Amino acid sequence: MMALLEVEGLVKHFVAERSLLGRALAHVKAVDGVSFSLEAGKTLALVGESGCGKSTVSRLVLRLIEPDAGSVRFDGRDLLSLDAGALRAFRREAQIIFQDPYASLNPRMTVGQILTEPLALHDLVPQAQRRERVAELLRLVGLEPRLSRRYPHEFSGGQRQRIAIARALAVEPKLIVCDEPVSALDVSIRSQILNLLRELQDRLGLAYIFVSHDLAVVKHIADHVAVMNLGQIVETAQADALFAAPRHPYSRALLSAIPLPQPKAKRTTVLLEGEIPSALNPPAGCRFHTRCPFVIERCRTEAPELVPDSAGHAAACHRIAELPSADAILPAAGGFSPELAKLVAAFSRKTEGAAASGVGIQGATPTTT
Amino acid sequence: MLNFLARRLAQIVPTLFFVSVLIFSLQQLLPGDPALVMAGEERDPAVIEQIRHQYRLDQPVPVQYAYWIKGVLSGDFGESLRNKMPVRELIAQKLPVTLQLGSMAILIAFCIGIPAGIVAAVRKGTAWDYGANLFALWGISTPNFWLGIMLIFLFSIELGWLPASGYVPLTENWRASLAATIMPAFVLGNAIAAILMRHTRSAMLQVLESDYVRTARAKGLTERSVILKHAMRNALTPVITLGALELGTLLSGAVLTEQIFSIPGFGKLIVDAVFNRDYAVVQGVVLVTATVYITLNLVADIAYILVNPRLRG
Amino acid sequence: QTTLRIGLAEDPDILDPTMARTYVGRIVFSAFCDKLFDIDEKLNIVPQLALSSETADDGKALVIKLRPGVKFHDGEPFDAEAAKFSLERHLTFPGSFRKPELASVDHVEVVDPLTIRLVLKSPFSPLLAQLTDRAGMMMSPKAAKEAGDKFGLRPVCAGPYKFVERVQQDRIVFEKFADYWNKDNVFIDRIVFQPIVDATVRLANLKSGGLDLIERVLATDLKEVRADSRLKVATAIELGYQGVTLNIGKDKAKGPLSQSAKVRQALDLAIDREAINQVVFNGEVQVGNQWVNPDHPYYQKSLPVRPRNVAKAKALLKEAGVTPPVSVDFLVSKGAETETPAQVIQSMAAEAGFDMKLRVTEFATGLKQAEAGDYQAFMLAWSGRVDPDGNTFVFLHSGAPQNYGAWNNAQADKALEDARSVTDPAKRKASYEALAKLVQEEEPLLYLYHRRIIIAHTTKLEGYRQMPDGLVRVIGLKLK
Amino acid sequence: MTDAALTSPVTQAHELDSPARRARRRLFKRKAAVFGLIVIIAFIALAVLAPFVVPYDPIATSWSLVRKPPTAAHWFGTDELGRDILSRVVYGARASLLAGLISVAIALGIGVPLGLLAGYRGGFIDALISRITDAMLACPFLILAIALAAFLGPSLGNAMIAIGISATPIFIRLTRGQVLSVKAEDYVEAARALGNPPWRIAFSHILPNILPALLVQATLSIAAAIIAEAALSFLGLGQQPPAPSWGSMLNAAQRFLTQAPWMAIWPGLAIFLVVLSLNLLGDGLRDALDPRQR
Amino acid sequence: MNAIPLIEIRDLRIRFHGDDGRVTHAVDGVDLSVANGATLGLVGESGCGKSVTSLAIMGLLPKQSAEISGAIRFDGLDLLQTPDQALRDLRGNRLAMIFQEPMTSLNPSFTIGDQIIETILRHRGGSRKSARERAIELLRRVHIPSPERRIDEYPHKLSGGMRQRVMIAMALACDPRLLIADEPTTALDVTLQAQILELMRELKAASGAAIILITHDLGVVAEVCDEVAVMYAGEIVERAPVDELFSAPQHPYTVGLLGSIPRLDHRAEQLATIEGMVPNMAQPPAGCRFAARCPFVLDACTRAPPPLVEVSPGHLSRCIRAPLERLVS
Ligand SMILES: Nc1ncnc2c1ncn2[C@@H]1O[C@H](COP(=O)(O)OP(=O)(O)OP(=O)(O)O)[C@@H](O)[C@H]1O
Ligand SMILES: Nc1ncnc2c1ncn2[C@@H]1O[C@H](COP(=O)(O)OP(=O)(O)OP(=O)(O)O)[C@@H](O)[C@H]1O
Ligand SMILES: [Mg+2]
Ligand SMILES: [Mg+2]
Repeated sequence: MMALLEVEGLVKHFVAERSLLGRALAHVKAVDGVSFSLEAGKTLALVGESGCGKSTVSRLVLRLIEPDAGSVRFDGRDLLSLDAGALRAFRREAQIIFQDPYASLNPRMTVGQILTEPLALHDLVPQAQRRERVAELLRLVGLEPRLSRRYPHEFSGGQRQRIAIARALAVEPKLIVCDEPVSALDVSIRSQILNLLRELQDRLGLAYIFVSHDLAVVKHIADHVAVMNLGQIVETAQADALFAAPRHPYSRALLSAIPLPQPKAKRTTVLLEGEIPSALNPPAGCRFHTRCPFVIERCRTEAPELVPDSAGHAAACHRIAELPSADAILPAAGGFSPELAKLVAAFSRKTEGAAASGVGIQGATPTTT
Repeated sequence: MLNFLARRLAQIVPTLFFVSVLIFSLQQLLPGDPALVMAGEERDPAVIEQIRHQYRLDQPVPVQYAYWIKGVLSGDFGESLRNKMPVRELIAQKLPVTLQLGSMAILIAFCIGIPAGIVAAVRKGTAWDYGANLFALWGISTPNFWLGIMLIFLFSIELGWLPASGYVPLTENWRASLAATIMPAFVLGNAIAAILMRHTRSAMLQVLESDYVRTARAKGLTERSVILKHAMRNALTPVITLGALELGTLLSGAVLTEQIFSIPGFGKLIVDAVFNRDYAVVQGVVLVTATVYITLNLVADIAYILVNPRLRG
Repeated sequence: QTTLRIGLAEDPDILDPTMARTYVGRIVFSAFCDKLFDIDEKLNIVPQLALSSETADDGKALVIKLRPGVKFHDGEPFDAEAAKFSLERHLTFPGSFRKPELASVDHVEVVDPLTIRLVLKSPFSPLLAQLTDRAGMMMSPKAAKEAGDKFGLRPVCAGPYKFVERVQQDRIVFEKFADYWNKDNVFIDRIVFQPIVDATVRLANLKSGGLDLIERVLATDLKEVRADSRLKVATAIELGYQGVTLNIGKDKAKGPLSQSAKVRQALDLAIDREAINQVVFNGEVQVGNQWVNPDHPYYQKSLPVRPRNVAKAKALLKEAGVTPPVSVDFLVSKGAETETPAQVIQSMAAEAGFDMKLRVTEFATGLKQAEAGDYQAFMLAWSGRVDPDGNTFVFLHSGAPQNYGAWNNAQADKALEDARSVTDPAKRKASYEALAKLVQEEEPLLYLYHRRIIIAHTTKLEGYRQMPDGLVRVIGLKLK
Repeated sequence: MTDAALTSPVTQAHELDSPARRARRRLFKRKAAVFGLIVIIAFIALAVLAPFVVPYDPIATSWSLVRKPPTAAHWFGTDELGRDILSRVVYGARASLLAGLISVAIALGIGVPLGLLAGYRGGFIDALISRITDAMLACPFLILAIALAAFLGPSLGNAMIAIGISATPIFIRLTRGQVLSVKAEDYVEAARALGNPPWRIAFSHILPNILPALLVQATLSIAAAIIAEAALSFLGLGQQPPAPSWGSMLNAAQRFLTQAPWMAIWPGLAIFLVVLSLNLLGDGLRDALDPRQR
Repeated sequence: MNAIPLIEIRDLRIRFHGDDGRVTHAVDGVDLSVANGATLGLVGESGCGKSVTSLAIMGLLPKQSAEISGAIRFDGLDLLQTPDQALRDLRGNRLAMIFQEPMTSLNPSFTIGDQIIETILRHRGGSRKSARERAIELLRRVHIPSPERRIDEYPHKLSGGMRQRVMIAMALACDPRLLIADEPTTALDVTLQAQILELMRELKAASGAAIILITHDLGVVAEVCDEVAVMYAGEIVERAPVDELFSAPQHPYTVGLLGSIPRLDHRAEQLATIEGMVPNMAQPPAGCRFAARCPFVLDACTRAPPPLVEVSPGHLSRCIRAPLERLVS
């Protein structure tokens, strides 16, 4: 099966300082040789710390900013060769949802206006039926159509994120890039959005690039994971494989640092020491070496390659073979006590049953072709 | 930082070029004939023709511009049509006056505007706030000439405290000099004070909401040091750069104010020159004013960077 | 040390007698630059640096005897050579504004060290009067040669005070000249001239003691000044006039005003000069209908001011065959002194059927438009000259530089020329009478009134007398 | 940022009104703004209905009534030509309000698009516009206005154009600065991702969000423009006599400040009231146009 | 617990009066207590009143708009009755607070040294030099590398994690008895969060101060707290020792919260969701505030506000259906 999206050797260096005559003096190497591919209907998660270049990759994939090198192929077309008109047409096929639901909706447009805009721009729906389509979109994301006259600030964070999703869905895209769509949301709302995203994927066959720094969320939603550090992918694998046995020391540190909602869980937390290097001056060799507990001399000079094994699990580390096993990082078993599991199940069942208040997605017909 | 400075300095050149072109073309558009104006009551055609020729007024505009810019580049701003003074000397005579008046006006503006703005912000929604706002709007809506004459009536004629007009150089007698310039400086500063007050108020309101002010309170600092140290430092830096932008207003205001108070500064010089079509003077003065204005804005930007550790790099 | 501080209404232009153009400059000159002749209160020409003068019988030469023992401020002696130099400089210096005034002079001869002879191209009776003004000012040849066209920056003359410094638009400072020929009558050590444009502020300065004397007090302030016991007022009626030039020859639109003298007469009759005087000037100006004021020796008493007569004005309009309202483009230079009377005229003329559309322009623009003939009526003020020729020739002679209305009348031209060529006052007066009649019929220029020169000074200043030319003479002044 | 919506009553019927009606309601909730609005409307009404409300012809002179203090017949007194000051203040509102509003409209009309262009496009165009703006800002406002007004010829209309053009660079600069900060917002990027062409982003996504800052500057500029008209007519470049403007009335009054102070008081008061009201209204509008306010 | 509480909050009620005359009941009858050396976790949805409660303890709520009633007893002193001056002496001294936003909570115009020294000088006096030494010592304690050098740096030069450590150092400057940490790690990456949490554990062990840790991350609570209070819409809905809360929650809201967190240790197909919205705090509902979103709701729930009852020793719940195990067995 051909991949929907193929990204090859993407590079983006932002100019951090310019000389008098406009010549660049220093660059932020925000993205430095990133490659991955994504099949239709699947989810690829990009994880990593703040500033490692996740958002930049997201924008590059949609060509919201121009890459310095590399290629992006979408559905077999080379995105970078599209002219302005074709690019605008491409915007029908791929969309983006941002982290901050407060900032990503124009505060001076009503929800109705926000949702009508893509319909009008691409002339997707005749004028007369746009209202109906807006109502349909709102129902699709679990909001009541009568709310279309409201302004974004009159909604809760979760509802706003739903509006953003509805806006993305309005053009009936094949791919949605979700740039930390739930990081700003409360726990209880976060699960609504995650469930919604999954349901939409099942129904509409969407592919997601899901950016997050929360590995628990990633584990819940992703088919495939790529761990980024300082503009590069250091490990990529099937989600299950990665969580079962993270290979790269950085991935291990990330996984081990997630606080578990389980008092007195037994595990080893890898505390990273050392300075976090800046993307302005990434260190030579392996970019993680300043903080790596397993650093050896070679790491300081030679950059490791991202080598996949037969299962497609790839990690860029010189010492993979020598590292201790990753078993203690995640507690072996755990989860809810049986009573609690039942309670939670009851809670979920009941709320779904009670969802007739317009929050579910029943009644919405899939419109994606 | 250095780089920023260099870039800003490099921008000055094209800006000044545009200034010179702008002012040159504007005055070419002006109706009226400099030679005719210069003649005053004595309008003999032959003499007027002779003057035209002498000052190259009979040449095409680009040629005139070329001559002028050539002179400027070699430090020669030409001479006044009206009284044959070299423009450079005229400027040298008036610049200190305007600078003195201007700095006093700014000082007054800051002394009134900033405390008023701070009080209005700290006491938001109280009578203090309304009072400060009313004062600001009054300052903006009062024409300079009107306020000036009122002051003269009050302080010179009724009370006899201050001279009604005229100027004494600082170097001659600083007391007399201050006495002579305090009223015009107040008139000029008043309007700017109003604008500064509004800027200060909104900057201060914003800063008072900020997390670090909350932190300062959480440390148990007194309200006084929270406001005067933690909040003010951050609120005032943008106000300073905004204040520098208002310097343009200052010169516009100076035009009429200097007239009222007979202060021999740039404002009076330039208006008279415009009305007398004394081209060389207009060009020279505007160019110098523009340079001063741009430099002061640059200084304000640098100051902003200096007091702003984030930008200091 | 005593200092006399004088408030001027404008900043003077260049202080070079050859190049100076402004009225206000003449006030300053009178403090430091003596002339060959001067005038007295009755407008008689009296010698100053000259001792006497004699016109040749054919009127083509003027011999002037010079005062002995006079020194310039730089110590150079004033003699026939210096006088010749000064006159020639006026005549030939590039950009000289005196050239037209001395146009009749062919050349100057030195007769002896204290006598010069001006040889004329043709007889020119106003010449002596010209020499009472800037054309008669004497400059130190040494200083003038050295300074060239920058002489005005540090003028060196032979007046009672000598130049110390000038700060443009701020002050001009003079100090007593120790070797002045008439030094016994000079009592004040220094004089400072300060331009203060705003009349209200000028007066305020006088009241607050910042100035000792101010010129051009507003007529409307006069009551207040008179009421102030610390102030004194000196007034005179000016030599000049305020009038409205009507565009006859250059009216591009060819309105009724330019086509028919009857319409112009109607406009004249519509104006109540006395009302303007009362409303705008508190009754302080003198209404008039000629280029000199009614008290002037050359005023034609046979042609008095006609009273307002709206009915007749309307009838004249009807006769002229125009249907009211007659629209008139009325060009007025900026300034309360012109704008307010213009509005009054507008309002009066409306009653007779004129629709005067005011167009107030700043000075330079107005000047240009007046010159180009881009108006139908033009409010004009003339500061006046000692000889009536200076108030008439350039305005009324066809083709003269300031004949903005392009009035072209052969009889008038002749009258003007005649008045120039004879010296006998009676004959001249007759020529001017002919001219005045023509002007009253044709109305190229409506003479309205003669402003009052109002000088106010503190009571500390003694011995001030006002001459009709409006200048401030400093000889004999004392400060208590 | 806490979610305001969580505490806002979402079910109240009136919140589902049209945006314009809600903005109006927000405006009317603010007493100061309502005061400003009433005063402005009153002045505009006076200006429009001037011929029907004034007791006298504003240019009718009366030689017997020169500079008379306020009386029952002439509430505001008379001026130096015996004209009724009340009538002139009312008619003067026409000139002064027009001078303020039209010149600022001109400045906005030119400045905002140029600022949007400079801020949104960046690059050479930005540099060019910015340098020219700097150059204009560096020339004193009044000098520019004087030169332009003198060039165009003295009339109220030309004075408005001159003031408007001279006030333009401030709006270019302000707009540009605001655009630069709004441009980085997520919702602008989202609009781009949706396939909006640049001009649409500039006008329908960025412009509405920078409106508040422009509004505040505009109200201040109207004040400045009314004063500038006064200054221009002081110099003979504004309203032509005998038609009144508040500025020219103040100028005429200047010579009679001691003898006839009422000549200055009324036009001065009118300017102050209008400027005050405009600013109050501007502040109110800024809030009312912001849907986030309640 | 049996020890005398260091701080005890009784029936705290806080209302905000808006400009438009609206009244928001941000906190409605909160009772809390923390003993010396204990860590209390305060969790709940955004806007439920966690921060307002802590600001009330610090006396930092805006005087014009906030109306406070109830009692906050700290070391025998009722903070709500304490005059401003005395309260200022307590703040930063025996009462300290760390805020959520490390990026904006430090004044950008002063060096971090200045800001710490200022606190020391304010409460401890002494010479600037000794204060500086103490500041360096504090920075070292929070594991800032080469504190002698860092002390003269401006906040913008430091990373988020470092700034948060500076905030902690500042809070510890005068050895507070009570430390309130309002979401100290929310803005940080997981690896940094792990470092800060480790630091807090260390400090608690070293100084014995009481800590109130505000968060909405149950994982954080599980890692560092002894006792947990769950807030919902201005009320405490459940209070329990940490183990009990995670193993046997007694309020449906807590159940929902636990069920809605994606977990690393097992993968659920569907996460639990809590549908609906937080009630409008300007008009709080008459009965249980969670009733509208509760799957176990009964008619009785909407009639009267349920009391906070002790379900098992030390475990309180504001649910009339507690113990909840009954519902599923
Ligand atoms: N427009 C830009 N100009 C200059 N530098 C940029 C720009 N955008 C991003 N960067 C830099 O590029 C790097 C990567 O940024 P990016 O936003 O992609 O990170 P991220 O992984 O999304 O981080 P976060 O988790 O904080 O969102 C950072 O160092 C950032 O400062
Ligand atoms: N100064 C204030 N004026 C008016 N209302 C306020 C004020 N501060 C807080 N509130 C309101 O009080 C309620 C509780 O806010 P609080 O900040 O305590 O929430 P929180 O639980 O800390 O939420 P978060 O997790 O988002 O920080 C909110 O509804 C908020 O809108
Ligand atoms: Mg990002
Ligand atoms: Mg909070």
